[in-house]
Amino acid sequence: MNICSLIVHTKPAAGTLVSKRLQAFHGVEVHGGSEEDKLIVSVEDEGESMSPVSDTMNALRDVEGVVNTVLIYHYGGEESMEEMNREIN
Amino acid sequence: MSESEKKNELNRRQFLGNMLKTACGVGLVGLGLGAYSNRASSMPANYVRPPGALPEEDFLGACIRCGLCVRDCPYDILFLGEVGDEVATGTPYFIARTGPCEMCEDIPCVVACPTNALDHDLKDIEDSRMGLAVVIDQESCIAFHGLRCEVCFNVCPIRGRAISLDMQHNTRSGKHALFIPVVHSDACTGCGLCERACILEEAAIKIFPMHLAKGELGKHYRLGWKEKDKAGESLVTPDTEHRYNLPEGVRYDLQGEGLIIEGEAEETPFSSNPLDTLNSGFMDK
Amino acid sequence: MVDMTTLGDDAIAAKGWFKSHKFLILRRLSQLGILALFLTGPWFGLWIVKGNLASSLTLDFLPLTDPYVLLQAMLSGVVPETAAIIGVVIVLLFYILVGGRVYCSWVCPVNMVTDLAAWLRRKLGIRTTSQISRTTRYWMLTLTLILPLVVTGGIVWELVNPVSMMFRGIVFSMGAAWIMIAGIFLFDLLVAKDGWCGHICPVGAFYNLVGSKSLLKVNALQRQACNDCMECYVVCPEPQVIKPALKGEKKGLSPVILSSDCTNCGRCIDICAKDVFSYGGRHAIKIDEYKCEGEINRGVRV
Amino acid sequence: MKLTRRDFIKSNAVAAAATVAGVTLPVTNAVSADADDGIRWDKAACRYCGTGCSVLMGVKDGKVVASQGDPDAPVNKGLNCIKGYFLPKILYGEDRLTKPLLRKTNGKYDKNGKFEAVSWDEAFKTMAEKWVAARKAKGPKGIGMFGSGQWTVWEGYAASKLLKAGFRSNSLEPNARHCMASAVGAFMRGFGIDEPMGCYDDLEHADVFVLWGANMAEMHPILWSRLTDTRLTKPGCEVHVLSTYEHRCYELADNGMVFEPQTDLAILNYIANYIIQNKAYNKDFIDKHVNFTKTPTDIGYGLRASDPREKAAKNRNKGKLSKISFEEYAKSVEPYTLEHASKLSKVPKDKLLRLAKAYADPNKKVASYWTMGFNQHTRGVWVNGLCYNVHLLMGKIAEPGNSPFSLTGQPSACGTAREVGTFTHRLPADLVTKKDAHCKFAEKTWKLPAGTIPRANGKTDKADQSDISGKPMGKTLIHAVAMHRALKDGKMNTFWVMCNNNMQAAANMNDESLPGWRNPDNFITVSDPYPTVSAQAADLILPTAMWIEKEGAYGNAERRTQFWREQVSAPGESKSDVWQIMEFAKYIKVEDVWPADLIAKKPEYAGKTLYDILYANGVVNKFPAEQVTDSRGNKYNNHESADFGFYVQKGLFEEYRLFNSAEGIPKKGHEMAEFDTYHKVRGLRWPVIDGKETLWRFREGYDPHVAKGEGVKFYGKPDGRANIITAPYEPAAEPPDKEFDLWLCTGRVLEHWHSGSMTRRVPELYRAVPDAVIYMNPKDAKKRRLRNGATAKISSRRGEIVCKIDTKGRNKCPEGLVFVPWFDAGRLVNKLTLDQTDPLSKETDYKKCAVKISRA
Repeated sequence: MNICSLIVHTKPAAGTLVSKRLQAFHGVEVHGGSEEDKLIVSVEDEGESMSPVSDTMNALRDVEGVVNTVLIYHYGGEESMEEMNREIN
Repeated sequence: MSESEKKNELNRRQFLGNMLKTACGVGLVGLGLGAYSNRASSMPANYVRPPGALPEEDFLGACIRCGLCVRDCPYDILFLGEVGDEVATGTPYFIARTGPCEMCEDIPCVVACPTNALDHDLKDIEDSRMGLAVVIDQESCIAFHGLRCEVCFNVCPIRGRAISLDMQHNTRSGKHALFIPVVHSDACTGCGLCERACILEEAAIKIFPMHLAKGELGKHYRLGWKEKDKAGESLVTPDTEHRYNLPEGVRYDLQGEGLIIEGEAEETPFSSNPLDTLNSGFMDK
Repeated sequence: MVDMTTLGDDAIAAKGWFKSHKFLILRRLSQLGILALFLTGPWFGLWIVKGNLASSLTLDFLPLTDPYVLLQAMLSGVVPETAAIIGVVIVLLFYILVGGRVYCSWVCPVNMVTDLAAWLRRKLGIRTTSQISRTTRYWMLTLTLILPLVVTGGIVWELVNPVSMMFRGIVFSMGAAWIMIAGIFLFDLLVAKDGWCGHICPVGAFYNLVGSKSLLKVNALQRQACNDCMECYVVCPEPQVIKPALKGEKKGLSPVILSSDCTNCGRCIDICAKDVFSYGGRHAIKIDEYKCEGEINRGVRV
Repeated sequence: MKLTRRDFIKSNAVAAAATVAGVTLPVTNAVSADADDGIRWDKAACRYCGTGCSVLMGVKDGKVVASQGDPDAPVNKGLNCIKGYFLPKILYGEDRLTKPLLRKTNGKYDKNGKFEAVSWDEAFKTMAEKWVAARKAKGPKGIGMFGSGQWTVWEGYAASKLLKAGFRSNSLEPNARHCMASAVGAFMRGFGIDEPMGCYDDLEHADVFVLWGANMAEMHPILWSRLTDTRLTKPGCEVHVLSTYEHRCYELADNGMVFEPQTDLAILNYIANYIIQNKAYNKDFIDKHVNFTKTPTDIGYGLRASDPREKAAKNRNKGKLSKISFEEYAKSVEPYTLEHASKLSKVPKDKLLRLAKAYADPNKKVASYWTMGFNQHTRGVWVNGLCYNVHLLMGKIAEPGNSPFSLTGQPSACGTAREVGTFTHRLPADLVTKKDAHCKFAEKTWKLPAGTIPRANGKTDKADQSDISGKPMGKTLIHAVAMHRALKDGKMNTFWVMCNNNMQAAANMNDESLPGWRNPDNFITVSDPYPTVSAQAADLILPTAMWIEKEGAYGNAERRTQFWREQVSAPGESKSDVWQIMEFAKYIKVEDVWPADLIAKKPEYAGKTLYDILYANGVVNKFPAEQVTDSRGNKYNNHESADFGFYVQKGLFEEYRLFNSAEGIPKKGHEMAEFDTYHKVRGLRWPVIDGKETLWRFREGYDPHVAKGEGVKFYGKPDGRANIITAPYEPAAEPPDKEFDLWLCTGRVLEHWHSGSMTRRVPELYRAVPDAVIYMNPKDAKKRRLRNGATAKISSRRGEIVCKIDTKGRNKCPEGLVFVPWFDAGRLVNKLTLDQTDPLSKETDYKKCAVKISRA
């Protein structure tokens, strides 16, 4: 179980467009920032290894309109999916 | 040394020892008290002193905790600090959200104070400065979203002066106005009527002690236009007349509108309404 | 040793129950009555006295102000209002006349608590007591008067003063003040006999000084009748004051209890089956007929 | 709130990235996103004023848990006023009534008994017995129903049928009589058709706004924010405000004027005079589109006939217009010079001149707005008309920005009271009981025997209408204030008050309302969700499903009809007003209220109940009950359909449309779209023809009723011309004198609506404005040794109340006048007011009576 957040810098005024392209990836969500051309993106996988997330992140860099991606936060836990989806409040 | 001398010596020692013990004990109590007093004199931000209260340090010295102000408040809004409260034990305060100062014209709480902890020089309640209202949360305040609330403005006893409404264009709806409440520290007494009246779950306008509520401009800096107003003229020699290279029909107003292309706004010196001309009353002049 | 189980029986036998509790009852009536005067307002809307012992206004006319609190305030730099000054003068005159520690036994609500503790001590036979000097209170008094001068935050003592706290607690709201009161009770019960009022309380110490030349005094004019039952020593909160008057005849000491530690509580009068004690003027017997032992009894230890 | 560990980590991750990037996120975190899970949103028209804001109500588990302004609504664009902000809370006051309550002693009805819970069956049986008896004994005016501009459209329609067709009584009035009757009167006299020609878009198009006795800042908060925005953003825009005291609108006013009560008549005549003197009037427009008329003067004050002021009136209650020439009109306004108007009104000359110039400037578009200052006026019809005069003289009417606009105070004063016609003299869609032909049309539409509906004069085809009482029908009209007088006099014995709080609202409570209601001969029913002052004074209380607890429709001040679905169920046994009306009809046998000769004309009605005749008539019950579903598939209850077995609201509305939208109707111009359409839109402004709304009426291009080439046509009048009606200044009924030395004006505040029965149950609103106060000039207060916050006794010739003085508050009164709001059930200001009315519109004047104030 990995959850990462990234800042994706896009070409000027391409925020909205890129944001649409990113959403197409499995496990990727865009949370805002398209006006500033700095997208706040979360990437998550459901596997135990790191590779799918890092694969996704690499793939994001190649998306048209993306200038750069910066990893801000990474959470990698051993929990099972049930554990992760249990309500905590 | 004789037996009795020995005994006396022992007694003296015992006496001195005891005295030292007592002095140390009392000293410790003193230190504890001092420390406690420091903590106890830092009031929570939402506790407000009654009108005319001296600056907090002086107030704590002057207030003898008699509660006469509490008794003479006709609206029963004042409380005395209790042990364990974060306000000095026995000193009066009110909480604006639940019971604000109703601003009695005769200020009975001040009159009741036997020690001037509530300053008897306060004669006009509008001169009191219990704290300062602050529109603390512009994200929650519904007026900032264009809803017609203005309850704080409506209940403010220093009508129009302590809280005014700044009317602005609502760019989102495009055709409504925003009525933004603005607090003016030169008039706000900090009575807290606005905080009580605020209709939000948690008030967006709150009374804070002055030192928390106010910013302070750098001591060196003056606002130029205010200084000019004060002086009634420019602080340095006014400019000599400016002249410009301009095409026909174009003027330049240095202090005002800048470039003026004549004939754009007014084509004739006459009002569009002939009545204005007819009724201009030239005969009176 | 006095038998605690029969304490006071002789007096009751000799004078009847009521007479042997007369001043105790009167004191309770006084303490509760003063509270009642303050409480008719908040409870029934009948405003007789407003405020509390620190400062009050009776019938919207008579101001009374506690000199000790006001002194602390003044030391922190306050110039009081006229009403407060008038109030202090009245209060000071009163206590100078009747004895400063009359405040402790007839007015102060804490007295009821410490009396209860003392009574329980006797009933339960608790004898342990720690050695605290009776002078501690003067140290405390000095401390409380220095603190406003040196500490920011003014009348520091009033943050914790259990005396004002208890009265204010009853008249306004108690809050956590009961913990302080309970603390005093347990202190008096388990740690030191008459620990608070007789040893530590700076309020008492202050009034002690105020009333050092007071006119109203208890005397042992009938000291010849004393049968050495010792019960007066047991019930007296400041027993060191009795001995010079009661047993000082041989030394030529006055039968008047001259020590200002005496609270004029009258328990000795009540408990004495032989009517040795009575209230009287300071000059009931010409003092100069006797050798004074020293009026404030400084340094006298039990 | 549901939050999984995964959501939590993710929202942390996102927040971290956003912080680093310096980006503000929309509400993205998992916590807030999840909180709104499972909420069903649906639209409704706001419950309060006539602005007609649209709101979205969020329902979860059968309860309204969330609300928002409707961002797609053209009126309010997602905004609300503070009352709208708290809309959900009005449904959930702790003291909702849930059972019918009847005054009883020892198990039997007793006028002086205590309220006890009864079944609906017992309630209606008791009521039916009283109603039938009163109808038989006292004739058509022996019973009365007092409805509301807060009724939904079909509730008003069902009530109109029950009273006019069922009980054969014109004793039906809405509380709009206290509110809009003067406006209606002026529309009918001036234009022959009710309701404003403009719409709210005038707020963006006008250059000059003039407020006549309207405190829009507080009473129409969202419209005021539109007006303010135009003032802020449009160069040259100016705002003129006139009132008898300074209120919140003066904060924006470029030209604020405080005038002596009643002198608005003189000011308007001065403006007309100024326009004529300066020849600024639009001659072309006048020639083509205007007739000049005059109205009888010295018409009294609508008091009881025994009052000396009525005896002194030369032309009591008269209003018949007679034609005059332009010159005669000009002469009639000639005395109203600037000096005269200024002297009467106490408004400085320069201010009046500035106002007159604004109207007279042909290049400035002027919108005039008014509400109760004009309508609650003993010369209300006149003063409404005088304002139209000014607009008509200039031709500044019926086009964007040029708009005389009468605002309404209730959510459906237009939609229900006026359009459906729940007044004593009216039938649906502007038809009137005065006209035999109109009644005959209604009878045909309702499948009734000819002569069923009581005519105003009791005659059909010039013959007396027969009546169940055995006597001829006689005159049948009775207006709201007269109803209370009739109750007091014992002439009316049963009275049903629905959806309003008339005991608190009606003037002169001590002398008229309360003695009338508590008259031992009378049986008073009050339908209300809450124990109001009216409920306390009633004999039978019926618990009511309110607002979105039923499917409903309101019509706002700009002719916009808005629908909503039943979104939550009413508590306990509460039932909607329409259910109560139709269910009660089941308890009335036609033989009990119709004479035999009438039944003989329709023998198939013999033995039937009024319910069978009025609602199970093949038209109203035409649409079978269906599952109400929105476009997203959400399902809604409809308790009325479930109980009656057909789609009640649709049936009633479609039958109502036979009056305003069918072929061959007597009065065109009120066309509405089909029932189902309204559930799909945020309201439509009528006339709706071919699915198209009408923004400005009477103007070619905007109004489909105006043919090409006609330009402007006031088609409500047979000749297509509007009336300019001259009327002079006449003094008020009860000006201050030596003893009662102050004018009393009553009204509202922003935070509370009307009698406060809803808003005072919202803790936050109650906290904001707990009690009514006396707004007073500080000098007046000082004279009486009173100061701000002091408690004072305010008394009139009729009663007294005790209030606190406010000399610093939002309303700044001139010396000699005080203002007291009427929302406070604890301080009933209508104990003081005089039951004076406009003799023409019969609308009460709550704005002017004499009081005195002393220390309490």
